[in-house]
Amino acid sequence: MSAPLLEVRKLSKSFPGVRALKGVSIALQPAEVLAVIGENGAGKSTLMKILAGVQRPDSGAILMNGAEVEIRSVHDALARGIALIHQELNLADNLDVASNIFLGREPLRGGLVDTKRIRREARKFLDAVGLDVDPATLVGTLPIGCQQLVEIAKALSVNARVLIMDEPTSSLSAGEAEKLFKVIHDLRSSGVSVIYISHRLGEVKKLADRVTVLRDGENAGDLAREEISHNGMVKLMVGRDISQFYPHEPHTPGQIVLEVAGIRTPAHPGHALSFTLCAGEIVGVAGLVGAGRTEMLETLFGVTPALGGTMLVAGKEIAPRSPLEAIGVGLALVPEDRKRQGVILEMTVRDNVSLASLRKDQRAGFRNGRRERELSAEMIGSLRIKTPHDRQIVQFLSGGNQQKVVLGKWLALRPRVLFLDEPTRGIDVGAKQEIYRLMEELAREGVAILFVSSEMEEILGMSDRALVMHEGRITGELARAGLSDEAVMRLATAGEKVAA
Amino acid sequence: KPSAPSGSGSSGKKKVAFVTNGVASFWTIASAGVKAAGEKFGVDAQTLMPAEGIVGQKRMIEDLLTRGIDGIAVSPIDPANQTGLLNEAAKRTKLVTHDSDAPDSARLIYIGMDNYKAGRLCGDLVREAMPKGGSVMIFIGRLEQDNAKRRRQGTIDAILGRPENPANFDPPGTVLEGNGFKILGTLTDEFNFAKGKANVEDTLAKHPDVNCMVGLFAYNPPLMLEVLQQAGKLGQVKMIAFDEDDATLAGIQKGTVHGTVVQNPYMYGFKSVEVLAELAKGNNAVIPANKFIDIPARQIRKDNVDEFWADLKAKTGSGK
Amino acid sequence: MKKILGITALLALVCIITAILSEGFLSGYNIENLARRTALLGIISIGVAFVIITGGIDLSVGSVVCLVGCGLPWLLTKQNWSMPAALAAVALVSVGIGIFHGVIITKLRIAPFVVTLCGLMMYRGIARGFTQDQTVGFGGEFTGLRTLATGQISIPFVDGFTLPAPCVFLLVAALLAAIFLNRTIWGRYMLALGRNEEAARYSGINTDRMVIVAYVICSALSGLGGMLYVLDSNTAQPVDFGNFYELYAIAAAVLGGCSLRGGEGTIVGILVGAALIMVLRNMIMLTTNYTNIEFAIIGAVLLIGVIADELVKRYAMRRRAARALLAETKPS
Amino acid sequence: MKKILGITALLALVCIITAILSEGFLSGYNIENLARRTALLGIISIGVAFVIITGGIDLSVGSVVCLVGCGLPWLLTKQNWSMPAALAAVALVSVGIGIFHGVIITKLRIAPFVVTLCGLMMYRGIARGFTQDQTVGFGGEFTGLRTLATGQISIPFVDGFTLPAPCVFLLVAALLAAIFLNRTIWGRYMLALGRNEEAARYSGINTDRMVIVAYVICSALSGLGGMLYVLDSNTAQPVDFGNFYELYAIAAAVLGGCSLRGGEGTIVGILVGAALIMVLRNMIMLTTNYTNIEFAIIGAVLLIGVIADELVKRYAMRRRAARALLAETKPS
Ligand SMILES: Nc1ncnc2c1ncn2[C@@H]1O[C@H](COP(=O)(O)OP(=O)(O)OP(=O)(O)O)[C@@H](O)[C@H]1O
Ligand SMILES: Nc1ncnc2c1ncn2[C@@H]1O[C@H](COP(=O)(O)OP(=O)(O)OP(=O)(O)O)[C@@H](O)[C@H]1O
Ligand SMILES: [Mg+2]
Ligand SMILES: [Mg+2]
Repeated sequence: MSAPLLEVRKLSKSFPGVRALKGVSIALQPAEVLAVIGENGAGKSTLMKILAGVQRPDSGAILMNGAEVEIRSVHDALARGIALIHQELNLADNLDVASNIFLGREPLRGGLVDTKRIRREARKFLDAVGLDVDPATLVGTLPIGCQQLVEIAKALSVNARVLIMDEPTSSLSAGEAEKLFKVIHDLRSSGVSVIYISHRLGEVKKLADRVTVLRDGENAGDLAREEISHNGMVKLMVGRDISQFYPHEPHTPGQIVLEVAGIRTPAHPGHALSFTLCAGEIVGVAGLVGAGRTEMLETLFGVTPALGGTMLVAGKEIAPRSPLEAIGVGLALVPEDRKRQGVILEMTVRDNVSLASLRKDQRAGFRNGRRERELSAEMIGSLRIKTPHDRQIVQFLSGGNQQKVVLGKWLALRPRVLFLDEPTRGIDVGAKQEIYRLMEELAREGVAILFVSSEMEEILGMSDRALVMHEGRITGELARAGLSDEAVMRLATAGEKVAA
Repeated sequence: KPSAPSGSGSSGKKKVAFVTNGVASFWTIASAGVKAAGEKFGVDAQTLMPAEGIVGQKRMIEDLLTRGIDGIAVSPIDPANQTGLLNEAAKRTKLVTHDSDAPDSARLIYIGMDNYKAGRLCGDLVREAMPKGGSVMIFIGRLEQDNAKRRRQGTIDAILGRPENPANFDPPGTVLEGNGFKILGTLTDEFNFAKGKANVEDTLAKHPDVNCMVGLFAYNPPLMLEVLQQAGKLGQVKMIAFDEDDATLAGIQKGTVHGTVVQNPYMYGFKSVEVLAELAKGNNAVIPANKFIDIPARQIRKDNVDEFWADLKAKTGSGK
Repeated sequence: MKKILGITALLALVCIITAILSEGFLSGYNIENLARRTALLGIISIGVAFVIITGGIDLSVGSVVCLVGCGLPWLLTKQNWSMPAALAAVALVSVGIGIFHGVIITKLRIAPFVVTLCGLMMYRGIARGFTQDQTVGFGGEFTGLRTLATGQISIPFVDGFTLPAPCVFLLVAALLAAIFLNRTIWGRYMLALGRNEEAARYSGINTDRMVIVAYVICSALSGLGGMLYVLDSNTAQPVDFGNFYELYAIAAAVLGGCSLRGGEGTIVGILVGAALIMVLRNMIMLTTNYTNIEFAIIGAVLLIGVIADELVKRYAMRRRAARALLAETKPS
Repeated sequence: MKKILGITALLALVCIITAILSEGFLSGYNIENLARRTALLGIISIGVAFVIITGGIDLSVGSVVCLVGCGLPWLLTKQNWSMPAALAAVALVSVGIGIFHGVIITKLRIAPFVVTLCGLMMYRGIARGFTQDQTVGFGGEFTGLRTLATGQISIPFVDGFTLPAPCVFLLVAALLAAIFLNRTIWGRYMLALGRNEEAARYSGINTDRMVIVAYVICSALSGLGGMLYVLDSNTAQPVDFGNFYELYAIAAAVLGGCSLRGGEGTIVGILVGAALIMVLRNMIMLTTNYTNIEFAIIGAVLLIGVIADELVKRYAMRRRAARALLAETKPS
């Protein structure tokens, strides 16, 4: 066998206090889709950033076609044909789509940027990812899902030999994801190698020619195409079997605790939203990206007040105009964007967990320090948050544990209704399962749970009932018995043909 | 009240302006003279105080020319270097200087006094207060403007018993000795009162045995009195002042200030407007051959302070 | 309090050097002066620190000092208002300015820099307007009121040094500020929203109200500072009273460990920062004859201070990382 | 250019009102003065705009103006340097300051506000130091050099108005700046990194270098401005030459549509902003006797301007939403 296209040997990288990579090796063959998987904090993104020239390794070697190379900067990496789609969106939203696609690689004409050519060429790449927007549109005006596609188009425009995708589908739903899979297939056929990172094991199974598993910054094992199976991957990732992935048991719904009638959100004022939610019930909300699910939760939670309609919580009418008011009647929201809206990264676990309860536990405006300590100890225990102590800065926790901190913050208030927006986004299988287990426990205790998810399996696995949204409308409601892949997709696209 | 003059002639009255070199209480007295003369000679007279130094003064003069002014009296901040601006103004209107002269420019006349001479008067007061000599610290707002420089130099030269030499300049950081006196230095505060006060305090800390303090800008003596009082050294440290702040005059009455040298800002304003009014009427006879109207400085001591203060109050109408 | 160790060491160093170079430095008289100046700067610095902690900035401090500093004597001596009325008026104006800033910043979402820059221009302009650019002062009157700034409180068993009255204000303000920031829920809210306003809002914090409160504290303390400054100097000139004080105050806060990114700051640090600035100026006055380069020196010390702080932090982090690595590789 | 429509309308309004109230306003002499003042402010505003566009701030502009404004005549008249040597020296110093700021900000990651605040103190302090606080000027000499600021260029077919020389500098600077910002890759990079530095870095852009370039442009234009200011006034006082110019420059940039959040700004807008400030001051001088409230008025206009801009934006957004609602509810 000839030398691999790209090879990493014994790569190590430390950050202050963390050894992210401890001698990791991978090899990538030409025209291959290699999936790299692992728990949160396993070092996947760090490894990819090193390959893309964003970070420098402490030790180890990188070889291309058998020859050792040094990748000093992003520029270097691009010159060698390595492009990376980052885990988080990285676009300048004050520039247009075309400018973003060619940012850093603008074609010149007479020393000046050739805008016409940029726009013309951008069209090609937008078509390839199936995004039908004018290349002159400002990126800031596009919804997140479209921005993710712009990001992919940008990576394609590099004409890379190695294309790395770090969780490209975390904010995409089935339709867009399918398009992406097709792009990946085409790339492979044309000889491009792809490194694909995802926590959605279903995708991995579908796409990958080979799987490399990382655990705690080390190689945990490889799986060849024919060895790839859900359980096999999970076992390598977490070092044990996780049987019965979705711990769901049907609940008998109690009394109605939330009744929404004709609520209109500012993003989609044209559609009135109505549904009910009962105590002890888990209701999933499915839909494509941009279907307006986040908007709905934010409106119910008072972040973007409703433009009309009524909302009853335990029979009492309320119209929350701020999260503060929503919290007052027993609502809680675990938001979609953990880092921006969920935790305060620079503060400690204890301070984050107690943040929402300060008001309740105050003594004449003063904080109750003892109560804060009790609370954080309780949450760390009951949610099994992995942290050395409750004074740890949240930034240094893994994504899953950060998510648990957010959950802890809300559980401390003992909410009646818990809204979860993409609760497992970017979270590894182990943590996912713990969150599912928690949802189950809470439902059993009588909390009403409404959770938004773009992962079909999760919707199917966890809901007692599911609402499906499309372009700001609730297009249907499916009881557990009627829940199926096809039924959800049909409602999510409102009868439009699913792109596949 | 003249609210929106738009060029000369709309109200029939001639318009003249009195431009100062900065914003200070000293100029408030001058503006009383400006007003009085404006009424007496039937002209629209306005006082303008630039808050932004040379660039601001230039802008003000240019805009006055745009307004179509019949005469400008100005106290140039840096006469040697503002000749161009002054000549430009002299081309477009009647221009006189006050307080600080620009002899090389095309100004028609200078109204004021010689700051160097006034400084010497101040120095004489120091020698009078301390016949046996001693250590002296000088406080001043800034040293950059011409009149301040000359005033300080006159004071120093008189204390040290040097012959008259207005062109001389001793750097502010050097200690000067002679004639039984030791001049410890000159401290500036850039019109920052808190700093002006701190300067006096720090002087007491650094030189606990300082014998005499001289405040050369109108607001310096009051700040010095403030500090000396708080330190319990009123009367112990001799104080010589410049200008006629109320606190200064009260200090002279009480004997805590030995004396002050007063210019006559009221007359600067009054005379300037008078001359400009006459010039505007076409009467060029107001300009003497030497192109100088002297408004001499005076020394005020305990013996003549009451009379001076009463007169001042009457002129500025601040007696109430 | 590791964050303020460096700056405290620097303060100590400057003090020691000055004490060696100048006998007068340690005299009771000089220390009283320093204490009073530090108190005045400290009061406005604490105010500005609250705004900085919430992630904002207030450039109008100096102009509020000017407005109150000129307004109080103007009301008392020119308008003949009674003392309680005049004090109430300046207090109301100060608080009103804070509310004004806070509301525009939170409700209209205009950058604090821009809003308070406009304030910087407006309040001084207003003060110059109503005083007609004339110096205002108390003359020989209002000596009782002036004791608030000029009074000296003798301390039992200590000779040769009496505590200047503004220090009492500073100590009370600092104590209240420290308790507020560290022990009350509002203080915690401010720290939280300074780090991440969105997350704070999602956690049920009325972030707008907290921001407004921070600007009110800042303006109120600026007003208090302006009052004390004018009571101390006895006279104020609207054109330049308080000029650039916002920059000193911000410098003191930054020296004292406040980060302009928000969410960080200790009250003690701010006091140390204010003291450092004042001692530096004092040092230059007492030991040299060149006071005109004072600013150059303060600027340079401030810059060297923050650079050293940054480098020390990096070094410490690298050391910690190395130690952690060592611990990990060693067989346990 | 919808963003600068409001401010341009405001400028037109102020011009019309002033023209009605004062005959002199439209005279060639006044327009020349206005053009020259706008040019001087415009030059430093363009510089500061580059820094603002990259998401930074430069508070040292006024002090650089002072340093160069005092340094040039000092070198020429006190140190008797040759003209090329003196010009090269001030140019080098200006550029050097920009590099200094940029390097500290990017490599040591210290907030631009802090770094340039220190610069504000230091450069003025240095100027005061070497001039010994003395006014410096050209006397009657260097008339050739002074033509750069005082020269008048007659325009064919236009009588009664000649173009002040600084306007040529401004036009050249504005043209180059506009091309640089909108048509070159570096300009692109600055816009991109101003909004999202990480995105720019991940796209292979050397963001540190771009930031340094922005600070160099700013300091260089400040130095050019300082030179023209002193050539125009013929004399400079180190204590207050250029005081607060950074605030005017930032105000002009903000009025002209630069957002302090970075990534936004048009060169034309900045010129309009600078002109507005200068016309406002001119208006107050020409039509009233109350020049001391000038600042209050500028501050108020600036604030009203940004508030109006914000409200108009919101209104437009709400209208768009309403239209969308209509379209959505209408059966298709
Ligand atoms: N810039 C950084 N500074 C400090 N620590 C870092 C930094 N980047 C990553 N880390 C740490 O390095 C470890 C590996 O992080 P990395 O982002 O590579 O994980 P990952 O496998 O991509 O996880 P996820 O699935 O959550 O994306 C984690 O412990 C993380 O906290
Ligand atoms: N800041 C915004 N400004 C304008 N429109 C927005 C904004 N955010 C979202 N939208 C629009 O609102 C719609 C709903 O977006 P939202 O993020 O709520 O969708 P979602 O169903 O939650 O999708 P996701 O799966 O990404 O969470 C989208 O069509 C989007 O275009
Ligand atoms: Mg990752
Ligand atoms: Mg969403």
